[in-house]
Amino acid sequence: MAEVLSNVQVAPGVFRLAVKGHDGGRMGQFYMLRAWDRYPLLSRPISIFDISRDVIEFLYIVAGEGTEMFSRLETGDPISLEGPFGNGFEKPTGKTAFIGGGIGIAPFYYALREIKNADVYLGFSRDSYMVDEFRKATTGNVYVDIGGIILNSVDFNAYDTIYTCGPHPMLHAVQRKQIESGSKAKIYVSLENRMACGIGACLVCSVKCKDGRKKACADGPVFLAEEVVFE
Amino acid sequence: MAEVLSNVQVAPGVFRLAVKGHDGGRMGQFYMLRAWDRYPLLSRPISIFDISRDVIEFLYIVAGEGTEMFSRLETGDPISLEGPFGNGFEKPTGKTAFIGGGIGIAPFYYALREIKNADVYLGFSRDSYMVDEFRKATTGNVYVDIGGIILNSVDFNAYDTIYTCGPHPMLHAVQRKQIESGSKAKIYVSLENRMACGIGACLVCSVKCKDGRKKACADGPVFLAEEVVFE
Amino acid sequence: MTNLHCTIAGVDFKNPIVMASGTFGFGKEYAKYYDINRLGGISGKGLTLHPKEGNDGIRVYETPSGMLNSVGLENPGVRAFLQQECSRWEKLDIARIVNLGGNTIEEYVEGAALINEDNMNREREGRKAVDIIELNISCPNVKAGGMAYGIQTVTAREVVRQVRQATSLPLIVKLSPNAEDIVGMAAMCQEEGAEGVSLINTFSAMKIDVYKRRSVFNNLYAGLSGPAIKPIALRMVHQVSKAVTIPVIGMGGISNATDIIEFIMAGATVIQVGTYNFVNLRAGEQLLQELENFMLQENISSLDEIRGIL
Amino acid sequence: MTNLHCTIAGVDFKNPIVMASGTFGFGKEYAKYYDINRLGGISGKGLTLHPKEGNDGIRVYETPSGMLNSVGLENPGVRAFLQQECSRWEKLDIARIVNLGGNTIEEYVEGAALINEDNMNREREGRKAVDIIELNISCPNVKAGGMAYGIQTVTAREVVRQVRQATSLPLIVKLSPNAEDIVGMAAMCQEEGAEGVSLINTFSAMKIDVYKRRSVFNNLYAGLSGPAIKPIALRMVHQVSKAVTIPVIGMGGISNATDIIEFIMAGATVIQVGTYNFVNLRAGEQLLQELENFMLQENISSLDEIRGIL
Ligand SMILES: Cc1cc2nc3c(=O)[nH]c(=O)nc-3n(C[C@H](O)[C@H](O)[C@H](O)COP(=O)(O)OP(=O)(O)OC[C@H]3O[C@@H](n4cnc5c(N)ncnc54)[C@H](O)[C@@H]3O)c2cc1C
Ligand SMILES: Cc1cc2nc3c(=O)[nH]c(=O)nc-3n(C[C@H](O)[C@H](O)[C@H](O)COP(=O)(O)OP(=O)(O)OC[C@H]3O[C@@H](n4cnc5c(N)ncnc54)[C@H](O)[C@@H]3O)c2cc1C
Ligand SMILES: Cc1cc2nc3c(=O)[nH]c(=O)nc-3n(C[C@H](O)[C@H](O)[C@H](O)COP(=O)(O)O)c2cc1C
Ligand SMILES: Cc1cc2nc3c(=O)[nH]c(=O)nc-3n(C[C@H](O)[C@H](O)[C@H](O)COP(=O)(O)O)c2cc1C
Ligand code: FES
Ligand code: FES
Repeated sequence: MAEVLSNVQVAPGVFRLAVKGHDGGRMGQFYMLRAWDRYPLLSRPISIFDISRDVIEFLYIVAGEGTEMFSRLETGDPISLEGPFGNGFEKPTGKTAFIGGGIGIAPFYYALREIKNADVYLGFSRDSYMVDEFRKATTGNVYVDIGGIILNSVDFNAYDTIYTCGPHPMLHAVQRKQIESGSKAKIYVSLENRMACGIGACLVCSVKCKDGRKKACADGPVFLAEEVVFE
Repeated sequence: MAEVLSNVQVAPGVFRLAVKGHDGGRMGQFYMLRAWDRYPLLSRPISIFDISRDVIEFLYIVAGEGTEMFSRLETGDPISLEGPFGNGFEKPTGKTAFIGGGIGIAPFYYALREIKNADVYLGFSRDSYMVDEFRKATTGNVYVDIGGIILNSVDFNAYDTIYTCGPHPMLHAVQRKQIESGSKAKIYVSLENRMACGIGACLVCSVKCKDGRKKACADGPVFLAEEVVFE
Repeated sequence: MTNLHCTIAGVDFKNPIVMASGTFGFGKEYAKYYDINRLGGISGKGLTLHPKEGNDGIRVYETPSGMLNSVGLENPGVRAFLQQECSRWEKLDIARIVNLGGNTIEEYVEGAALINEDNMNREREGRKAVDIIELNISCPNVKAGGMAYGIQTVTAREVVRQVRQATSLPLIVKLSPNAEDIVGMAAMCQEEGAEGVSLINTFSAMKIDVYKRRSVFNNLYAGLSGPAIKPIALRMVHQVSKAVTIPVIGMGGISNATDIIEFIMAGATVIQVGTYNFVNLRAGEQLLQELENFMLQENISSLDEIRGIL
Repeated sequence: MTNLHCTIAGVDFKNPIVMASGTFGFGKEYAKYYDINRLGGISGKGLTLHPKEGNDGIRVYETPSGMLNSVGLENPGVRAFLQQECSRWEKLDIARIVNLGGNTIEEYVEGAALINEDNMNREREGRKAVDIIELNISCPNVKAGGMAYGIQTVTAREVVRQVRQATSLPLIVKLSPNAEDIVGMAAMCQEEGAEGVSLINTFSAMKIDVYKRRSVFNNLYAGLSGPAIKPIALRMVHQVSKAVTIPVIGMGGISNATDIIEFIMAGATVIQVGTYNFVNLRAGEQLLQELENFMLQENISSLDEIRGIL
């Protein structure tokens, strides 16, 4: 059991949760979180937002029952954390961009600790959040779009490595744009499939890839955009 | 939705909960409490411990999942209250005794506001609680027993009316003692059957009585000891 | 305006929200908390020809997102119902369903005949109190009869056939999820002239007290209801709706408007709400409001647009 | 000392805690989190003769105290299992159960024969990797075969009979709660020479996306598991245990020691834990500890004292 240090609302329905006690993790990895005993049944996968010594942070949006329960956590409350899980981001080469749609921005903050000069594209549908933090975290540029399509702001040919994370339609669009732009960049998508075990044992998080089935939790959540078969 | 004013531990596992907002109630009645949305499924029946203007109080012991969730309530938390339900205590005649076993003492505190001179018998298995409060609340005597059998301290022939509340075996013993003692008192038991609807519609709280089935929630929870068929 | 109106066998339902048998008494208790005339209908506590005491011992036990009950059809008997409750029912402006159980075929038939006769007399006087008979061949909580009739289609056929002949009231048959073949059972009901089927009753289930080393229930097994069973109930309603042309009344764990819409999309004409009444005393009011909101928001003007869409 | 030892068809189980098929992979993943050699046994992911891709689309959906899955028997095929996993399995000091599915009787038989042959070769070399075959005629998530065989006893009999002849390994048959008559099904398995039955697999169930107006799952229905179904599973295990003399492996929603004890009291020889592995990564360790505590506290020295006590 870990302990909640703070749980602050940073925008309507968006919270930054700091927890004391963790087992580390690389950029792009996630934890399975649980702030209840028996109900709801499954734990919730949440990306690492930041890590420092014995504190781990998460950035989450209230999307349903589980995250709603997270939102009611207070300092000192117990929370169960299992992880880190997933492959995480590979070390990039050359000029790098992070493109986050909505809460999909979460994993890039921690990634900037390693890739300090990446350009960051943040797309929000209504309220923006964490923009200042991102500006401080990178020596590259930060582009923000509210209510539009963040992908339109990105020149796929201007980068050697592009990481993307966001809703499913956005990631599908990333794949299409990669083809249309003829970009030679290595382009990654971080998927948010529904999960149960989180460690590769149950096969419910399956991702259809060009070379067969992969597991979002263990082989992913980060995949090359070109290998995923979007439905 | 009512609001928690305070929720204080008065003995190991025993809490006194004050809630703002209620619909009144007579002595011996109960409310159905719910401090969660969907899980656990059913609300929990809890007796009125005290009422003053817009504040209602409950005294409960942590017995399982639901009461455990009550125990984590903090000032300002919302809680749903439906009630008051049940018949409550009839106005007694003559010399009156209240006999409570364990958390069964709860309904008598509020009853003392009306029957100010009753003798009170409080039986606890290990830790005692609320004894001082009871002493202040009555002009009669307060007898306390810890670890023994509280019924042994009571002379059933010394009273005109006796109210009892406590675990099932104790109430069964009340019935036997009534017969053995030949007491002419009106002797009541307050039953704690499992409930679902709380208002007399579902028949799951059925009490076998000498003249047929009755409902603990609507016809009770208070019955004449002699009319109940204990199993 | 959203139109929530539904019809089964010529009987009007203002909306698809019907309160399920055994969870709503005969409506009296809940009527203290909201206007039950706003409901689509109510199915009264299960009746048998003769009064029944019901089961001894513990009758309810909570399970994860569900509950077990072992009421055992405690009820005052058909005659007492007709004498004591019908004067209230005749004033209700909603679909009134009598839920009828029995221990033997003869009991079922006699019960149905009594209700039928009473109804004809009342109708003559313009004070009808019952619109539909819901034949309960699916109660898992009684030793004789009850569910025994609801397991095998051949056994059930005889009950349905005879009750069908004993009444001119619209007849719907309440099916058990414990049936060997619930789809075949529903098809049989249609063949035998039932005007509809309702499903599901509770699942036969068990809880053991590991300290006392015995079943929590005197009757060994009990009936499981509530949100826990909803996914199975929905599948069964979908299967049955595909297989019959008579109206299907869907139920099992319904607790919000989304649940209702799911059952309608699966093919149900109206739905019933049971256990959720215990969660929210004003379940009927709340669900109706939620349902209207959903339809406005999703731009659905009538349930016919989405019924059986899957 | 408490004795948790159990036996099925001569195969030893250190304790009654077996991990259920499809929820524990082939053991590799969970082995990173605790010593799986402390378990009673494991049942591997369901295999079919040929590799299977499994289902497209959403494969999991949470329900109140349960979950729906639609994995669709994704697996590498029997041969790949024998080549890739068995070298690890031969080192496991627990009961190793192969869960075998199929689309046709021929596939079942060929799969069983392959496992049998491989096992005989290994046994000769003293490096056995499989102790029991668990015949899965109950998967609700595949179109052809799978559960189709598990609904009617007559259909299932043929599969069981032929697989029985194709292997000399102990055979247990995994039953579906969707079976028309689960007790008759179990009795049939006993007649056909199965050494045991395991139950229950998941319930066929449904979830509709009311906004998209379609099933959440491409395969329409999915399988319900978890605490929600435990009361029904327990009843079925009790019924089946009363009806057969071969060992019964009980499962369905087990999440704590009390649940385990209930299934044992209902007659199960050992139990399986499925969905709870997702709730607690170290479910095996936790349950074993809880079970030992319970037995000490209740002064039970062997599970034989309480097995089938109801
Ligand atoms: C690898 C990974 C990393 C993620 N990182 C973050 C993050 O950093 N911040 C954040 O806000 N969200 C993140 N998500 C999404 C987050 O897991 C879901 O929003 C959350 O599980 C919703 O739970 P709920 O109980 O609030 O919603 P409900 O709809 O009540 O959940 C019901 C079930 O569906 C699952 N589910 C629902 N929506 C999603 C979804 N979008 N993705 C996966 N499962 C879902 C839930 O886990 C649960 O099992 C991540 C998802 C994955 C797979
Ligand atoms: C009329 C009435 C008045 C009561 N007044 C009080 C009171 O003032 N203070 C107090 O501490 N307790 C009181 N109780 C008992 C209290 O309702 C139970 O202790 C409580 O419901 C246990 O819930 P749980 O979730 O903690 O336990 P769990 O065992 O997890 O509950 C599971 C289910 O069983 C029911 N249940 C379990 N134990 C009891 C019980 N003893 N009586 C009734 N239902 C039970 C629960 O309501 C729930 O539905 C009263 C009961 C009744 C019927
Ligand atoms: C306490 C209780 C009593 C019930 N009594 C009856 C009954 O008398 N007749 C009947 O047909 N169904 C009876 N049922 C079954 C319900 O009508 C309904 O079919 C079942 O509970 C599933 O719906 P739910 O999950 O919404 O409760 C009863 C259910 C409960 C919980
Ligand atoms: C994700 C998942 C995959 C499953 N795959 C299989 C399988 O391949 N073969 C099988 O016999 N049962 C399979 N099952 C069923 C389980 O083994 C078990 O019978 C069922 O889940 C009930 O137990 P539980 O409630 O403890 O999970 C699967 C269950 C789940 C949840
Ligand atoms: S969540 Fe179980 S394999 Fe990915
Ligand atoms: S709890 Fe429903 S009748 Fe008493």
